[in-house]
Amino acid sequence: MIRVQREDFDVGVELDKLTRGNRTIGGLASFVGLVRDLHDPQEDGVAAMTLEHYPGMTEKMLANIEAEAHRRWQLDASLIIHRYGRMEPGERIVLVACASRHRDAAFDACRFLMDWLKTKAPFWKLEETASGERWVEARDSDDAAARRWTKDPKAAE
Amino acid sequence: MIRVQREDFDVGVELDKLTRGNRTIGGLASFVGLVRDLHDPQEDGVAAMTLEHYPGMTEKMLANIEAEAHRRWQLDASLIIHRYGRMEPGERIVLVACASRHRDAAFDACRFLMDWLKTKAPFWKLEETASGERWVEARDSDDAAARRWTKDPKAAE
Amino acid sequence: MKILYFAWLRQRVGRAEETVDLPDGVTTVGGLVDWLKGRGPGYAAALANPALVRVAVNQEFARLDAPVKASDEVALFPPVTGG
Amino acid sequence: MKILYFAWLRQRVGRAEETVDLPDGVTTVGGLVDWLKGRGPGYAAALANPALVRVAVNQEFARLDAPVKASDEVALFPPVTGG
Repeated sequence: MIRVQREDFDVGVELDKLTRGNRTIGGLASFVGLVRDLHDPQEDGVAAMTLEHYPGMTEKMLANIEAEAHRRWQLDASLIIHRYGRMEPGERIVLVACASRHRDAAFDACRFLMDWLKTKAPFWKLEETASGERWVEARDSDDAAARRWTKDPKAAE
Repeated sequence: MIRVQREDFDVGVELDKLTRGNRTIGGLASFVGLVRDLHDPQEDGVAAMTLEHYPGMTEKMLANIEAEAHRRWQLDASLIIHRYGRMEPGERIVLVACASRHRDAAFDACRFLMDWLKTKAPFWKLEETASGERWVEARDSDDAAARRWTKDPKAAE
Repeated sequence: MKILYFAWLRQRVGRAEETVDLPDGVTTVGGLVDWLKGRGPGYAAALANPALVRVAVNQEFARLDAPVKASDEVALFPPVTGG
Repeated sequence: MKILYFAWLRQRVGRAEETVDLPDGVTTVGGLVDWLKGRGPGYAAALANPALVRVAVNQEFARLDAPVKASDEVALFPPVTGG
Protein backbone atom coordinates (compact mmCIF):
# COMPACT_ATOMS: atom_id res chain seq x y z
CA MET A 1 0.00 0.00 0.00
CA ILE A 2 1.28 3.48 -0.78
CA ARG A 3 0.18 6.91 0.39
CA VAL A 4 1.42 10.38 -0.49
CA GLN A 5 0.09 13.02 1.89
CA ARG A 6 0.74 16.36 3.49
CA GLU A 7 -0.28 15.38 7.04
CA ASP A 8 1.74 13.43 9.58
CA PHE A 9 1.08 9.74 10.21
CA ASP A 10 0.86 7.58 13.35
CA VAL A 11 3.55 4.91 13.09
CA GLY A 12 1.99 2.61 15.69
CA VAL A 13 -1.44 2.72 14.07
CA GLU A 14 -0.02 2.13 10.59
CA LEU A 15 2.11 -0.83 11.66
CA ASP A 16 -0.78 -2.37 13.58
CA LYS A 17 -3.06 -2.09 10.56
CA LEU A 18 -0.43 -3.72 8.37
CA THR A 19 -0.13 -6.89 10.42
CA ARG A 20 -3.51 -7.24 12.10
CA GLY A 21 -5.37 -10.42 11.28
CA ASN A 22 -2.48 -12.00 9.41
CA ARG A 23 -1.06 -14.77 11.55
CA THR A 24 1.58 -15.89 9.08
CA ILE A 25 3.69 -12.78 9.70
CA GLY A 26 6.75 -13.50 11.78
CA GLY A 27 8.53 -10.19 11.36
CA LEU A 28 7.81 -6.57 10.55
CA ALA A 29 10.72 -4.33 9.57
CA SER A 30 10.14 -0.62 9.29
CA PHE A 31 11.99 2.62 8.74
CA VAL A 32 11.02 6.17 9.60
CA GLY A 33 12.89 9.06 7.99
CA LEU A 34 12.95 12.29 10.01
CA VAL A 35 13.84 15.91 9.30
CA ARG A 36 17.29 16.34 10.78
CA ASP A 37 18.87 19.52 12.07
CA LEU A 38 22.56 18.85 12.24
CA HIS A 39 23.65 22.03 14.00
CA ASP A 40 26.88 21.37 12.17
CA PRO A 41 29.16 24.41 12.62
CA GLN A 42 30.17 23.88 8.99
CA GLU A 43 26.57 24.20 7.89
CA ASP A 44 23.65 26.37 8.80
CA GLY A 45 21.08 24.82 11.09
CA VAL A 46 17.97 23.73 9.23
CA ALA A 47 14.93 25.66 10.44
CA ALA A 48 12.51 23.77 8.22
CA MET A 49 12.27 21.81 5.03
CA THR A 50 9.76 21.78 2.21
CA LEU A 51 9.29 18.66 0.16
CA GLU A 52 8.13 19.30 -3.38
CA HIS A 53 6.85 16.37 -5.41
CA TYR A 54 5.37 15.47 -8.77
CA PRO A 55 1.74 14.46 -8.09
CA GLY A 56 0.80 11.46 -10.17
CA MET A 57 4.32 10.34 -10.98
CA THR A 58 5.12 10.02 -7.27
CA GLU A 59 2.28 7.57 -6.70
CA LYS A 60 3.19 5.70 -9.87
CA MET A 61 6.86 5.33 -8.92
CA LEU A 62 6.11 4.31 -5.34
CA ALA A 63 3.66 1.68 -6.59
CA ASN A 64 6.31 0.41 -9.05
CA ILE A 65 8.94 0.21 -6.33
CA GLU A 66 6.58 -1.62 -3.99
CA ALA A 67 5.60 -4.08 -6.72
CA GLU A 68 9.29 -4.75 -7.40
CA ALA A 69 9.84 -5.56 -3.71
CA HIS A 70 6.99 -8.07 -3.83
CA ARG A 71 8.55 -9.68 -6.92
CA ARG A 72 11.89 -10.03 -5.13
CA TRP A 73 10.78 -11.16 -1.68
CA GLN A 74 7.92 -13.15 -0.21
CA LEU A 75 6.07 -10.40 1.65
CA ASP A 76 2.75 -10.60 3.45
CA ALA A 77 2.27 -6.84 3.49
CA SER A 78 4.09 -3.62 2.77
CA LEU A 79 3.53 0.08 3.19
CA ILE A 80 5.08 3.31 1.94
CA ILE A 81 3.83 6.63 3.31
CA HIS A 82 5.67 9.70 2.06
CA ARG A 83 4.79 13.24 3.08
CA TYR A 84 5.19 16.44 1.09
CA GLY A 85 4.98 20.10 2.11
CA ARG A 86 6.70 21.97 4.93
CA MET A 87 8.16 20.10 7.91
CA GLU A 88 10.28 21.11 10.88
CA PRO A 89 13.25 19.26 12.42
CA GLY A 90 12.13 16.13 14.24
CA GLU A 91 9.07 15.65 12.04
CA ARG A 92 8.49 12.35 10.23
CA ILE A 93 8.94 12.43 6.45
CA VAL A 94 8.54 8.85 5.36
CA LEU A 95 7.49 5.46 6.70
CA VAL A 96 8.38 2.23 4.96
CA ALA A 97 7.38 -1.15 6.38
CA CYS A 98 7.55 -4.76 5.19
CA ALA A 99 6.02 -7.79 6.86
CA SER A 100 7.07 -11.30 6.05
CA ARG A 101 7.16 -14.79 7.42
CA HIS A 102 10.93 -14.42 7.77
CA ARG A 103 12.88 -11.53 9.21
CA ASP A 104 15.58 -11.51 6.52
CA ALA A 105 13.00 -10.89 3.80
CA ALA A 106 11.35 -8.16 5.87
CA PHE A 107 14.67 -6.39 6.53
CA ASP A 108 15.96 -6.71 2.96
CA ALA A 109 12.74 -5.54 1.37
CA CYS A 110 12.42 -2.57 3.74
CA ARG A 111 15.94 -1.41 2.98
CA PHE A 112 15.43 -1.96 -0.73
CA LEU A 113 12.29 0.21 -0.66
CA MET A 114 14.16 3.04 1.07
CA ASP A 115 17.16 2.82 -1.27
CA TRP A 116 15.04 2.81 -4.41
CA LEU A 117 12.68 5.48 -3.13
CA LYS A 118 15.64 7.77 -2.48
CA THR A 119 16.74 7.62 -6.11
CA LYS A 120 13.52 6.98 -8.04
CA ALA A 121 10.63 8.80 -6.36
CA PRO A 122 10.17 12.39 -7.59
CA PHE A 123 10.64 14.38 -4.38
CA TRP A 124 12.91 17.39 -3.86
CA LYS A 125 13.95 18.87 -0.54
CA LEU A 126 14.21 22.63 -0.05
CA GLU A 127 15.89 23.57 3.23
CA GLU A 128 15.31 26.84 5.04
CA THR A 129 18.42 28.04 6.86
CA ALA A 130 19.51 31.26 8.52
CA SER A 131 21.31 32.23 5.32
CA GLY A 132 18.39 31.46 3.04
CA GLU A 133 16.86 28.61 1.10
CA ARG A 134 18.84 25.85 -0.55
CA TRP A 135 17.89 22.77 -2.54
CA VAL A 136 19.35 19.57 -1.13
CA GLU A 137 21.69 17.96 -3.64
CA ALA A 138 21.42 14.31 -4.60
CA ARG A 139 24.05 12.23 -2.85
CA ASP A 140 26.40 9.77 -4.49
CA SER A 141 25.95 7.51 -1.47
CA ASP A 142 22.24 7.20 -2.28
CA ASP A 143 23.06 6.18 -5.84
CA ALA A 144 25.53 3.63 -4.49
CA ALA A 145 22.92 2.31 -2.06
CA ALA A 146 20.41 1.87 -4.88
CA ARG A 147 23.01 0.03 -6.97
CA ARG A 148 23.31 -2.60 -4.25
CA TRP A 149 20.02 -3.97 -5.56
CA THR A 150 20.70 -3.87 -9.29
CA LYS A 151 22.75 -7.05 -9.41
CA ASP A 152 21.10 -10.43 -9.70
CA PRO A 153 17.85 -10.05 -7.73
CA LYS A 154 18.26 -13.65 -6.55
CA ALA A 155 21.49 -12.72 -4.78
CA ALA A 156 19.57 -10.38 -2.52
CA GLU A 157 17.00 -12.95 -1.46
CA MET B 1 17.57 0.95 26.57
CA ILE B 2 16.42 -2.58 27.28
CA ARG B 3 13.26 -3.96 28.83
CA VAL B 4 12.16 -7.52 29.62
CA GLN B 5 8.49 -7.72 30.46
CA ARG B 6 5.42 -9.92 30.43
CA GLU B 7 3.00 -7.29 29.11
CA ASP B 8 2.58 -6.09 25.53
CA PHE B 9 4.09 -2.80 24.33
CA ASP B 10 2.87 0.05 22.13
CA VAL B 11 5.22 0.30 19.14
CA GLY B 12 4.22 3.84 18.21
CA VAL B 13 4.67 5.16 21.74
CA GLU B 14 8.04 3.44 22.14
CA LEU B 15 9.40 4.72 18.83
CA ASP B 16 8.18 8.24 19.56
CA LYS B 17 9.89 8.25 22.95
CA LEU B 18 13.10 7.04 21.35
CA THR B 19 13.44 9.92 18.91
CA ARG B 20 11.58 12.79 20.59
CA GLY B 21 13.70 15.84 21.25
CA ASN B 22 16.71 14.56 19.31
CA ARG B 23 16.97 16.54 16.11
CA THR B 24 20.12 14.86 14.83
CA ILE B 25 18.27 11.63 14.05
CA GLY B 26 17.72 11.13 10.35
CA GLY B 27 16.49 7.56 10.42
CA LEU B 28 14.85 5.08 12.74
CA ALA B 29 14.92 1.41 11.80
CA SER B 30 12.84 -1.01 13.78
CA PHE B 31 11.77 -4.62 13.84
CA VAL B 32 8.81 -6.28 15.51
CA GLY B 33 8.77 -10.06 15.94
CA LEU B 34 5.33 -11.66 16.10
CA VAL B 35 3.95 -15.03 17.11
CA ARG B 36 3.28 -16.80 13.86
CA ASP B 37 0.75 -19.53 13.18
CA LEU B 38 1.78 -21.11 9.95
CA HIS B 39 -1.21 -23.41 9.44
CA ASP B 40 1.29 -25.47 7.51
CA PRO B 41 -0.34 -28.80 6.63
CA GLN B 42 3.04 -30.38 7.44
CA GLU B 43 2.91 -28.93 10.94
CA ASP B 44 0.30 -28.49 13.59
CA GLY B 45 -1.16 -25.03 13.93
CA VAL B 46 0.27 -23.10 16.86
CA ALA B 47 -2.44 -22.24 19.37
CA ALA B 48 -0.11 -20.31 21.65
CA MET B 49 3.48 -19.98 22.69
CA THR B 50 5.16 -19.55 26.04
CA LEU B 51 8.51 -17.81 26.26
CA GLU B 52 10.63 -18.95 29.17
CA HIS B 53 13.68 -16.86 30.06
CA TYR B 54 16.51 -16.62 32.55
CA PRO B 55 15.80 -13.51 34.67
CA GLY B 56 18.97 -11.60 35.30
CA MET B 57 21.02 -13.15 32.53
CA THR B 58 18.46 -11.99 29.97
CA GLU B 59 18.85 -8.35 30.97
CA LYS B 60 22.63 -8.73 31.13
CA MET B 61 22.88 -10.25 27.64
CA LEU B 62 20.50 -7.73 26.07
CA ALA B 63 22.51 -4.87 27.62
CA ASN B 64 25.75 -6.43 26.30
CA ILE B 65 24.30 -6.80 22.81
CA GLU B 66 23.03 -3.23 22.81
CA ALA B 67 26.42 -1.92 23.99
CA GLU B 68 28.12 -3.84 21.20
CA ALA B 69 25.84 -2.20 18.63
CA HIS B 70 26.79 1.22 19.99
CA ARG B 71 30.47 0.30 19.69
CA ARG B 72 30.02 -0.72 16.05
CA TRP B 73 27.74 2.04 14.78
CA GLN B 74 27.14 5.67 15.53
CA LEU B 75 23.68 5.48 17.10
CA ASP B 76 21.67 8.25 18.72
CA ALA B 77 19.34 5.87 20.49
CA SER B 78 18.40 2.21 20.64
CA LEU B 79 15.78 0.04 22.26
CA ILE B 80 15.20 -3.65 22.87
CA ILE B 81 11.92 -4.78 24.43
CA HIS B 82 11.47 -8.53 24.77
CA ARG B 83 8.43 -10.19 26.29
CA TYR B 84 8.19 -13.48 28.16
CA GLY B 85 5.21 -15.58 29.20
CA ARG B 86 2.28 -16.87 27.17
CA MET B 87 1.35 -15.27 23.84
CA GLU B 88 -1.09 -16.11 21.08
CA PRO B 89 -0.58 -15.94 17.30
CA GLY B 90 -0.41 -12.35 16.10
CA GLU B 91 0.93 -11.03 19.41
CA ARG B 92 4.15 -9.01 19.51
CA ILE B 93 7.15 -10.77 21.07
CA VAL B 94 10.02 -8.37 20.56
CA LEU B 95 10.74 -4.81 19.44
CA VAL B 96 14.19 -3.66 18.38
CA ALA B 97 14.83 -0.11 17.20
CA CYS B 98 17.92 1.93 16.30
CA ALA B 99 18.07 5.62 15.53
CA SER B 100 20.99 7.23 13.77
CA ARG B 101 21.98 10.19 11.70
CA HIS B 102 22.28 7.83 8.73
CA ARG B 103 19.88 5.15 7.58
CA ASP B 104 22.57 2.56 6.82
CA ALA B 105 23.78 2.60 10.42
CA ALA B 106 20.20 2.39 11.71
CA PHE B 107 19.36 -0.56 9.45
CA ASP B 108 22.61 -2.44 10.10
CA ALA B 109 22.48 -1.99 13.86
CA CYS B 110 18.82 -3.03 14.04
CA ARG B 111 19.50 -6.21 12.10
CA PHE B 112 22.61 -6.92 14.14
CA LEU B 113 20.60 -6.63 17.36
CA MET B 114 17.99 -9.09 16.11
CA ASP B 115 20.59 -11.57 14.84
CA TRP B 116 22.59 -11.52 18.07
CA LEU B 117 19.52 -11.57 20.26
CA LYS B 118 18.29 -14.70 18.48
CA THR B 119 21.46 -16.60 19.36
CA LYS B 120 22.65 -14.98 22.61
CA ALA B 121 19.65 -13.97 24.71
CA PRO B 122 18.41 -16.76 27.04
CA PHE B 123 14.84 -17.26 25.84
CA TRP B 124 13.16 -20.54 24.92
CA LYS B 125 9.91 -20.95 23.03
CA LEU B 126 7.40 -23.61 23.99
CA GLU B 127 4.64 -24.02 21.41
CA GLU B 128 1.18 -25.35 22.19
CA THR B 129 -0.28 -27.35 19.31
CA ALA B 130 -3.25 -29.68 18.85
CA SER B 131 -0.94 -32.64 19.39
CA GLY B 132 0.69 -31.22 22.52
CA GLU B 133 3.53 -29.00 23.59
CA ARG B 134 6.86 -28.83 21.82
CA TRP B 135 10.02 -26.81 22.39
CA VAL B 136 11.13 -24.82 19.36
CA GLU B 137 14.52 -25.99 18.15
CA ALA B 138 17.35 -23.58 17.48
CA ARG B 139 17.75 -22.95 13.75
CA ASP B 140 20.99 -23.20 11.82
CA SER B 141 19.87 -20.17 9.83
CA ASP B 142 19.90 -18.08 13.01
CA ASP B 143 23.45 -19.17 13.76
CA ALA B 144 24.41 -18.29 10.20
CA ALA B 145 22.73 -14.88 10.54
CA ALA B 146 24.66 -14.17 13.73
CA ARG B 147 27.92 -15.16 12.05
CA ARG B 148 27.39 -12.40 9.47
CA TRP B 149 28.52 -9.99 12.18
CA THR B 150 31.54 -11.87 13.52
CA LYS B 151 33.92 -10.76 10.79
CA ASP B 152 35.75 -7.47 10.89
CA PRO B 153 33.28 -5.07 12.56
CA LYS B 154 34.52 -2.32 10.25
CA ALA B 155 33.30 -4.28 7.25
CA ALA B 156 29.75 -4.00 8.53
CA GLU B 157 29.84 -0.28 9.06
CA MET C 1 2.71 19.25 -25.36
CA LYS C 2 2.38 19.76 -21.63
CA ILE C 3 5.70 20.43 -19.92
CA LEU C 4 6.23 20.47 -16.14
CA TYR C 5 9.22 21.81 -14.19
CA PHE C 6 10.16 20.99 -10.60
CA ALA C 7 12.47 22.21 -7.82
CA TRP C 8 15.28 24.61 -8.80
CA LEU C 9 14.72 23.82 -12.43
CA ARG C 10 11.20 25.24 -12.04
CA GLN C 11 12.61 28.33 -10.30
CA ARG C 12 15.16 29.01 -13.04
CA VAL C 13 12.68 28.49 -15.87
CA GLY C 14 10.29 30.73 -13.95
CA ARG C 15 7.20 28.58 -14.36
CA ALA C 16 5.83 25.28 -13.07
CA GLU C 17 3.98 24.27 -16.19
CA GLU C 18 3.37 25.28 -19.76
CA THR C 19 1.79 23.98 -22.93
CA VAL C 20 3.93 24.27 -26.06
CA ASP C 21 3.46 23.49 -29.73
CA LEU C 22 6.18 21.03 -30.59
CA PRO C 23 8.12 22.25 -33.66
CA ASP C 24 8.66 19.85 -36.54
CA GLY C 25 11.88 17.93 -36.13
CA VAL C 26 11.66 17.62 -32.35
CA THR C 27 11.01 13.90 -31.88
CA THR C 28 13.14 12.90 -28.89
CA VAL C 29 13.70 13.96 -25.30
CA GLY C 30 17.17 15.26 -26.26
CA GLY C 31 15.72 17.28 -29.14
CA LEU C 32 13.11 18.77 -26.83
CA VAL C 33 15.71 19.79 -24.22
CA ASP C 34 17.86 21.45 -26.91
CA TRP C 35 14.85 23.33 -28.28
CA LEU C 36 13.79 24.47 -24.78
CA LYS C 37 17.29 25.87 -24.11
CA GLY C 38 16.72 28.35 -26.91
CA ARG C 39 13.53 29.72 -25.37
CA GLY C 40 15.28 32.20 -23.08
CA PRO C 41 18.06 32.76 -20.54
CA GLY C 42 16.03 31.12 -17.72
CA TYR C 43 15.66 27.95 -19.76
CA ALA C 44 19.31 28.02 -20.79
CA ALA C 45 20.41 28.37 -17.16
CA ALA C 46 18.05 25.66 -15.96
CA LEU C 47 19.18 23.16 -18.57
CA ALA C 48 22.87 24.13 -18.81
CA ASN C 49 24.23 21.04 -17.05
CA PRO C 50 22.77 17.86 -18.57
CA ALA C 51 24.11 15.82 -15.61
CA LEU C 52 21.63 17.66 -13.36
CA VAL C 53 18.57 17.28 -15.58
CA ARG C 54 16.21 14.33 -15.34
CA VAL C 55 13.29 13.86 -17.71
CA ALA C 56 10.07 11.92 -17.32
CA VAL C 57 7.70 11.23 -20.22
CA ASN C 58 4.17 10.40 -19.13
CA GLN C 59 5.43 10.04 -15.57
CA GLU C 60 8.13 7.49 -16.35
CA PHE C 61 11.85 8.29 -16.39
CA ALA C 62 13.07 8.67 -19.98
CA ARG C 63 16.50 8.85 -21.60
CA LEU C 64 17.59 11.46 -24.11
CA ASP C 65 16.93 9.15 -27.06
CA ALA C 66 13.35 8.35 -25.96
CA PRO C 67 10.67 9.53 -28.42
CA VAL C 68 8.29 12.37 -27.61
CA LYS C 69 5.06 13.41 -29.31
CA ALA C 70 2.56 16.26 -28.90
CA SER C 71 0.18 14.31 -26.66
CA ASP C 72 2.88 13.48 -24.08
CA GLU C 73 3.26 14.97 -20.60
CA VAL C 74 6.96 15.74 -20.18
CA ALA C 75 8.56 16.75 -16.88
CA LEU C 76 12.04 18.18 -16.31
CA PHE C 77 13.62 18.21 -12.87
CA PRO C 78 16.88 17.81 -10.93
CA PRO C 79 17.99 14.47 -9.43
CA VAL C 80 15.48 13.44 -6.76
CA THR C 81 16.21 13.88 -3.05
CA GLY C 82 13.23 12.44 -1.15
CA GLY C 83 13.04 9.88 1.59
CA MET D 1 26.72 -24.09 44.23
CA LYS D 2 23.42 -22.86 42.84
CA ILE D 3 22.40 -24.62 39.63
CA LEU D 4 19.53 -23.52 37.38
CA TYR D 5 17.87 -25.48 34.57
CA PHE D 6 15.72 -24.08 31.76
CA ALA D 7 13.32 -25.25 29.04
CA TRP D 8 13.29 -29.00 28.22
CA LEU D 9 16.48 -29.48 30.17
CA ARG D 10 14.58 -28.30 33.25
CA GLN D 11 11.72 -30.67 32.44
CA ARG D 12 14.01 -33.68 32.05
CA VAL D 13 16.00 -32.94 35.20
CA GLY D 14 12.69 -32.44 36.98
CA ARG D 15 13.61 -29.24 38.79
CA ALA D 16 14.23 -25.58 37.96
CA GLU D 17 16.87 -24.95 40.58
CA GLU D 18 18.94 -26.70 43.22
CA THR D 19 21.86 -26.03 45.52
CA VAL D 20 24.58 -28.68 45.48
CA ASP D 21 27.79 -29.25 47.38
CA LEU D 22 30.49 -29.37 44.75
CA PRO D 23 32.59 -32.53 45.22
CA ASP D 24 36.36 -32.21 45.31
CA GLY D 25 37.86 -32.55 41.88
CA VAL D 26 35.03 -30.78 40.04
CA THR D 27 36.71 -27.56 38.93
CA THR D 28 35.40 -26.95 35.40
CA VAL D 29 32.08 -26.68 33.58
CA GLY D 30 32.82 -29.97 31.84
CA GLY D 31 33.59 -31.68 35.16
CA LEU D 32 30.34 -30.35 36.62
CA VAL D 33 28.26 -31.61 33.68
CA ASP D 34 29.85 -35.08 33.94
CA TRP D 35 29.17 -35.19 37.67
CA LEU D 36 25.54 -34.06 37.20
CA LYS D 37 24.94 -36.87 34.65
CA GLY D 38 25.56 -39.38 37.43
CA ARG D 39 22.88 -37.91 39.68
CA GLY D 40 20.00 -39.84 38.13
CA PRO D 41 18.28 -40.90 34.90
CA GLY D 42 16.61 -37.47 34.48
CA TYR D 43 19.98 -35.75 34.57
CA ALA D 44 21.52 -38.34 32.25
CA ALA D 45 18.70 -37.84 29.72
CA ALA D 46 18.86 -34.05 29.96
CA LEU D 47 22.62 -33.93 29.43
CA ALA D 48 23.01 -36.86 27.02
CA ASN D 49 23.75 -34.78 23.94
CA PRO D 50 26.49 -32.21 24.63
CA ALA D 51 25.66 -30.40 21.36
CA LEU D 52 22.30 -29.42 22.88
CA VAL D 53 23.59 -28.21 26.23
CA ARG D 54 24.62 -24.62 26.87
CA VAL D 55 26.14 -23.48 30.14
CA ALA D 56 26.28 -20.05 31.75
CA VAL D 57 28.45 -19.28 34.77
CA ASN D 58 27.34 -16.21 36.69
CA GLN D 59 25.02 -15.31 33.80
CA GLU D 60 27.71 -15.38 31.11
CA PHE D 61 28.07 -18.13 28.51
CA ALA D 62 30.91 -20.48 29.47
CA ARG D 63 32.79 -23.21 27.65
CA LEU D 64 33.44 -26.70 29.02
CA ASP D 65 36.97 -25.77 30.12
CA ALA D 66 35.82 -22.70 32.09
CA PRO D 67 36.49 -22.92 35.86
CA VAL D 68 33.66 -23.25 38.40
CA LYS D 69 33.70 -22.76 42.14
CA ALA D 70 31.19 -23.20 44.98
CA SER D 71 30.06 -19.56 44.99
CA ASP D 72 29.10 -19.56 41.30
CA GLU D 73 25.60 -19.53 39.84
CA VAL D 74 25.61 -22.07 37.02
CA ALA D 75 22.78 -22.48 34.52
CA LEU D 76 22.25 -25.31 32.06
CA PHE D 77 19.87 -24.97 29.14
CA PRO D 78 19.29 -25.84 25.46
CA PRO D 79 20.31 -23.51 22.60
CA VAL D 80 18.28 -20.31 22.87
CA THR D 81 15.28 -19.64 20.62
CA GLY D 82 14.02 -16.15 21.48
CA GLY D 83 13.32 -13.17 19.28
